[in-house]
Amino acid sequence: MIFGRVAIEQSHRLPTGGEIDRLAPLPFRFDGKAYRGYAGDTLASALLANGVTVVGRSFKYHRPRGVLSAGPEEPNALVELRGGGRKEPNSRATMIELFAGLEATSQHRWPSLALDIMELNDLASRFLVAGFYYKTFMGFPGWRFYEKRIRAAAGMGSGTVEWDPDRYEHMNTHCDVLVAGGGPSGLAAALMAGRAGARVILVEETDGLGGRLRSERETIDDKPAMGWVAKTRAELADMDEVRVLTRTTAFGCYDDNMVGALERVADHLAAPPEHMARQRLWHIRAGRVILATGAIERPLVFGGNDRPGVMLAGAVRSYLHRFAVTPGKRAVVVANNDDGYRTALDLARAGVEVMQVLDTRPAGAGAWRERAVAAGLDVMQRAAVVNAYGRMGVVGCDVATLDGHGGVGDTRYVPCDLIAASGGWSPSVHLHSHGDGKADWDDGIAAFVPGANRLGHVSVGAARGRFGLAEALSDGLKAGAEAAKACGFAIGAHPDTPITDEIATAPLKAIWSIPGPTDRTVKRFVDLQDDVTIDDIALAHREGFVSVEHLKRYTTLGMGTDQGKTSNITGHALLAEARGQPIPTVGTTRFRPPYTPVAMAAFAGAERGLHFSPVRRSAMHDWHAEHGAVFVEAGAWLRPQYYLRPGVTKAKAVMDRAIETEVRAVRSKVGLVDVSTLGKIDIQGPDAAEFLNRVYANGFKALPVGKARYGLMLREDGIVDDDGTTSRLGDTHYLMTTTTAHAAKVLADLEWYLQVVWPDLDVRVTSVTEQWAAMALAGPKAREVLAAAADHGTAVSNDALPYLGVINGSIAGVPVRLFRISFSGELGYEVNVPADWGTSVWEALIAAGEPHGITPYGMEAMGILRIEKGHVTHAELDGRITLDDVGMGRMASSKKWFVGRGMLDKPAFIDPERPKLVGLVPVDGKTRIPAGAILVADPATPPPVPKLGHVASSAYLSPTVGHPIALGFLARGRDRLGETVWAVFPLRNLSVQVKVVEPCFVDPEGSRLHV
Amino acid sequence: MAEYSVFSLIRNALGGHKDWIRAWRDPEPKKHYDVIVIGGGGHGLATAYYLARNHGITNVAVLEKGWIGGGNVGRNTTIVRSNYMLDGNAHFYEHSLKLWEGLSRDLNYNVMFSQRGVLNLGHSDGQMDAYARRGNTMRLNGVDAELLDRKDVQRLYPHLDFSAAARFPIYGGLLQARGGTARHDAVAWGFARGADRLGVDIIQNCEVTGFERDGNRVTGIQTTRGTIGCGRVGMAVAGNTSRVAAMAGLRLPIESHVLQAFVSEPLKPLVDGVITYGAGHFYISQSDKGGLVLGGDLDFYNSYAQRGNLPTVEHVMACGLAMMPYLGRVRILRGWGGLMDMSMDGSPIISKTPIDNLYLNAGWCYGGFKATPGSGYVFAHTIANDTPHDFNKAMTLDRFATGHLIDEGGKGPTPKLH
Amino acid sequence: MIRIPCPHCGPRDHAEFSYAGDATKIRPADPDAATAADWHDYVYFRDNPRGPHMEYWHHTQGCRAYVKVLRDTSTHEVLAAGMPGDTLEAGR
Amino acid sequence: MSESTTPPPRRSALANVWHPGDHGRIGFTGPQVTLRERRDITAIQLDAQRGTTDGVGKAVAAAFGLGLPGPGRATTTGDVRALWLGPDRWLLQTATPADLEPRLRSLTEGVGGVVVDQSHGRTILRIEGAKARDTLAKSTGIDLHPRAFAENAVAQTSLFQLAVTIDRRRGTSIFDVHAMRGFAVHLYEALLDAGGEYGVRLV
Repeated sequence: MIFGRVAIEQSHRLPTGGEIDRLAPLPFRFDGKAYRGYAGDTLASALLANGVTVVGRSFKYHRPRGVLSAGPEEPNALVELRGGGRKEPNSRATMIELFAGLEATSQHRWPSLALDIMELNDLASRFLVAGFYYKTFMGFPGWRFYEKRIRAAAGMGSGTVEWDPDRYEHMNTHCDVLVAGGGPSGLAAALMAGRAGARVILVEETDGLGGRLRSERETIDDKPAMGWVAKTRAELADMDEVRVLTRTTAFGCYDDNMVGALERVADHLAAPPEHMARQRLWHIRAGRVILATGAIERPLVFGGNDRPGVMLAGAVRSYLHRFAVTPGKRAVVVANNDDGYRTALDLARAGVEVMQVLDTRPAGAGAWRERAVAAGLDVMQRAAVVNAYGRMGVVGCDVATLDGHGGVGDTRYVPCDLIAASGGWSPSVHLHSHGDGKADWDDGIAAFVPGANRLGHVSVGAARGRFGLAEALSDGLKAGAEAAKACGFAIGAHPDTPITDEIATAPLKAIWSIPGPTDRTVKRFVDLQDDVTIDDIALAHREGFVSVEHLKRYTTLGMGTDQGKTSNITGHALLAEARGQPIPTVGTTRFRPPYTPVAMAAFAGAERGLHFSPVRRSAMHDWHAEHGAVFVEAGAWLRPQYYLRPGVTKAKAVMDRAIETEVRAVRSKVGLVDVSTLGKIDIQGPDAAEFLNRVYANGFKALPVGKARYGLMLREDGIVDDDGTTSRLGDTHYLMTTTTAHAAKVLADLEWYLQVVWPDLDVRVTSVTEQWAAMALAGPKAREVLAAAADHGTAVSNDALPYLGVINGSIAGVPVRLFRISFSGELGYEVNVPADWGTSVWEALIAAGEPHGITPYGMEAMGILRIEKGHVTHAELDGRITLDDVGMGRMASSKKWFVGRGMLDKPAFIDPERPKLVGLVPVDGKTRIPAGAILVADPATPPPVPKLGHVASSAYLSPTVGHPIALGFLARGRDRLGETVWAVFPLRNLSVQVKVVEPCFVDPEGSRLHV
Repeated sequence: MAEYSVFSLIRNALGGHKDWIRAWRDPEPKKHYDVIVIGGGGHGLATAYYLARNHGITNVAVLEKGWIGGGNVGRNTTIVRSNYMLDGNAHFYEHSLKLWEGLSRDLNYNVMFSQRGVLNLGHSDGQMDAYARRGNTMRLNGVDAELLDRKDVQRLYPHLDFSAAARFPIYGGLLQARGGTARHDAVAWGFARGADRLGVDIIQNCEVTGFERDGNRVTGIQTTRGTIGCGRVGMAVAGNTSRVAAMAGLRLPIESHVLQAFVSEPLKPLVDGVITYGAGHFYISQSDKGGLVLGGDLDFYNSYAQRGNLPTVEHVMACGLAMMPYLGRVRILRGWGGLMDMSMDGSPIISKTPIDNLYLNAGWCYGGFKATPGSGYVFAHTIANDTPHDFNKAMTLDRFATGHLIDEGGKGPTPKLH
Repeated sequence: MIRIPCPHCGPRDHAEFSYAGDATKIRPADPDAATAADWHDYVYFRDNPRGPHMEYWHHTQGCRAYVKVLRDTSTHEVLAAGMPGDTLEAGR
Repeated sequence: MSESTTPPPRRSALANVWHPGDHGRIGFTGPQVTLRERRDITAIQLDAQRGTTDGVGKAVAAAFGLGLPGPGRATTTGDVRALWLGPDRWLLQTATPADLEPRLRSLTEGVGGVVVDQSHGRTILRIEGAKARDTLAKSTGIDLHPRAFAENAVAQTSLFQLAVTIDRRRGTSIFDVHAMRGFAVHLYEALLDAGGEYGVRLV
């Protein structure tokens, strides 16, 4: 990339001053054109330094727009920053720190910023008033036709479909005192709390401390105020328990003083260094919160107040002092408060020609006015700009006196290329509001100030409408001390408030819109980004949208990327005027986080890609991987789905063959499957038997030591919840197993019953799922394999370990638990092994099984084996199924109370029409019965078709019976054995005639289990 | 009735828009109404509209404690669909969808109903089987549905995460092409305007404070603007149902939970339809203004605060990026919390109550917005005829006693899980 | 983040807990005496107040205790916390 | 019938992924986080049945000279460390392969103790170094500041979406993190990622 070969001269840069580093020139490009700025610039200041006036286009009318502000409130100067996967649309030029090689492009225009076809909207603007789309586009050819065009024209910047290469993370911290804002009041607060020894965090949105002091020319103790800032910063840096985070925005206050803050770790660099996060989202849990968030200046509403070159007066001072940039050569200043004089004086001092200073207030004395007059500035009182001219930049404006009744006197044209305007300042009450804080109207500053709040947040300085420097400092010192004290820290001597050189200010006089020409082509904007004019607000009022919520939604006031930071109060005040009511009666909208927009990836943090959700691996995972397992995720666990031989690819046919092989091996020889994922819960205590008897629907009291039993649990509403086997290991010691999916829920439920419902039962429950690796050995040769693998002294004969027996044993020197239980329907054993030895025992079983053709099998084969046996899983137990539905109604004990019993005789549960579990086979003996098919009487019935049930699980082929089989639920299914119905799958235009059979296809007598 | 049309818009534009009249009047409450609908949200306004339009009952008041449309109809993710499986729900939601299809013209108000398609992604064989069952049921009910495999999804949305780094790979999805989105505020305003034009009084800033009873009948509604007599009363105050019902002495199978939703900065078109992530609760679409509108799961505790918490925000965004990794740098502009009437089986209650002339419309969980026209339609029918419509006959209050639950998710009586 | 004062572990983020619902619901103690209506009420009905709400939270990622919490549902403010058997009053 | 009598070596859940060496961004001071797996630990969970807390505590004290710690604390005597896990629940750890489980069983079962072997169920990673605390703070919400989480403090909490035990050992910045064995690889990867900017030495 070649930069700056013909870099444009910085035509608007002052020769001296500012916080910029003139020894570090930085090349950058805007819309492909090369420029140069300095370290310390923002993109906005660098563009202004180069005389660039038009930076963006407005949302609706596509009007050319320049830079309005110097902060996060910027509604106009939005650009697309960077490119590729790092492209960021809608980036505020005022908040982008310049770096070498920065590339930005203008957005929301075609074909170029200077010539935008959509600017035609501006000409049609009289039709495109607030809410016009609700009134039209209803007829031919339909909304979708128009919508397509509207969508293309809407939006602002373009996103990207490339993946963001950067990493993001979260950081948690706790502190006694959190100070949001690094201006004078925030620094003073942090200083006092820090000196007391409190753990303090100070977050500051920009790259440096000082806040407004960076943009003004004030003194503290007769020295430049920034010297005090530097001294304070140094003192804070020396405190071990104080942390200052710059480039960090506190974006939200949440419950219990948890503050979310976004640290832009590397946004001021071209790319983050390796292993560093681009952004870090802080969770700050604070004892006390001090809000030193400052205030935001309001624009004035006058004709053409959106022209490039119309800027906030405070922003003009920021550009002069912080960036050494003159945003214009000839300025008009207009204000309803003393900031106009302050700005005009600073402009004149910087060599800008001040054409006119306009004060909208009635004539009156004031120290600032006197200074301006003394400096030779042309001051007009009770006067304002009424219309600004210049499409791509202000060229001049009409100024006029105001009669105070909505009329203007003679207008006079004044040439200028900069209009600095101030409508007063609104305290940033956003964070205060997040925590349900109330906002009170303060007539003195014509703005909302923080009122009562539940969370005990304290606002200081400009954030509570105290705009003077001395006030801000004393406010901060006091709040810092009080916060530390509230956290239990002793406070030393309270230092004197530093002395400032402030000039007394005269009160502001609100003026919400400046009357102007009646020419309807002159627009007076309230919300600059979304092009909401005072006419839109009047229209909304006329049509009855008279609450602030309706106004906002109808006109889109405050709905832009700036969330109305510069427009909300003015808009609400204009509505209040229209309603003839005071502003606080009309109300304000409540602020919600985030204060400024936050990237989705920052919220997500490190939970991306495979770390979106943790995966769980069994003790034998590596063995499976080495032996060709294809894994599938089940309840966070990675489980072998089936095994491939080396060198075979993952094609469907191969998968089918692998699964068939595995099923056949279990039925004819022997197989081994990893069942570590089943939940295992150790249950001990004198009341363990009684407890199990209450939580299981079937009886458990009579279970002898050394025996296992299948059990079913219900929910309190009588629906089947979970199943598994529970074994009695000792007199008062049981081991429960649960399904993989419900393991955590069952444990929490057991704890619930023990701690809350039956605290009289003395039972301790603990998850031992991870302690024990588990594997199931199944097949006619299972006993021979187990006997061969077992160590001396471990007897596994049918006598020593009968069906449902449980013993301790040893394999490969490892102490194991052996359970004679089976999910496959074959002679089977489940072996539980302390997990670190899981692989050793697995390998020992494989080795012992080799002579018998042992085959490891995965979930697919297990699924077919269990369907062949009619064993239900969560495919059947879908949360709507009763015991009767799955043919287990008889298992429920009638001799005892158990969880869910009180609900069992509800009319719907005993309705004979309820679908019941059945087996299904294709009448043609070969067509697959897909899961998810619906059972109907006649596939030719037109909708709506009466539904008889559905197919829950399907084996595309049962290798054992030689054809497809399925399990399903069918209305009165138990009475329909032998009948045929249709399984229809209209999504794929399939229908299969199926015969209803018993839901057990292999060894219904269970003889194989008992051999 | 002032017709909205492109011609009236042009005529008014030439006149400086001075002649538009209020979208709905601001009347003083009368002493007595034949029907009082409590709740000026989407459902309440739709109920009033259909009472007047379908049943000729025009002496109707809608009482709203704040400003109409300020509750869930203005605080949702605007998704409209009818992909329901259980008979108790399916026909109702399909009827509602059909009403959506003609709603703008019916109301003479453009609610911007846009059938962009609703796609639910599936991430396991089990989930795809469940989608197949749902989709097949829909088709048998005469509702459109398409089952997509992985390749189909990739054709439709090539930029979702189809990589090996996807924690939950995409197996396929269930698409309802007739589903989509609508402009939520316009729905409230359109019904309000429509009802108003038919004579309904919409009374804002009128909070209900109690019920006057005569035996088992409600005779009047006490409000902050005085007592108003009534023939029948319909309650449609989702989010606050338990509180208002308690004033009438009713306890309900409902909890209020907060559900957060979010909108991003406006972007040029990036996401065409509505997509939901199947391995976590997440749904996204893009508004006509360009903002991505997204939502996720509840905050999981009872709340009336309309204010959510950070862990849920973070999880929702993580879900979004798991599905669409390219949204990483998209910035979230605004979030809000809505109060969900979480019922015990996840389905609504549109029902008579133990009180003779009090009717209940509640328990919408996440899904109330899409039901707005259908809900108003059948609730109006239920109130007008003192008997439910065929479409809501299963949505009774006594189903919890009889066991005829409508539990689409199979989650049981744990409202936060629905 | 709501900070829940676990009586065992001290104040912790609510994200460590699972919400376990209304703590005023008392499961029928004597199942033989309980009517269908009693079960129906226990399983399905909730007062669902706006304001102080007695509820259970399970310290799932902590000490695994069920904690009884009195919390204001309109502000999320925790007014008191204790063990399941405790009687709680606002102000701890 | 096999003749084995002694068990084989225990296999770590991280056996396949642990690559000793330096990872991440290594500054001139070297890695600021060190990770090692504490292997072959015997870890026995001991519960007290209702009303037996004192009796169980006394039995343990008599046998090991170890007081069972109160909430959020750990105690150590000799090579046995006891961690509080929850109400009436502790974890007794030792690095010396020994007969801790049968000893505890015989000592406490008579007085109401409930013993559950968890030696294989947890992976324990020791994380130490100047940035150990910051690395953990990227995910856990508990306050790890020495004022709040001093030596021998123990917390059950959440870390990288996992339920973990964090045990603050001696010194200023040594922590043991216990997580469920099945999630060991996730924990390991997450710690490497979080500590990447500080440099991580795997021992």
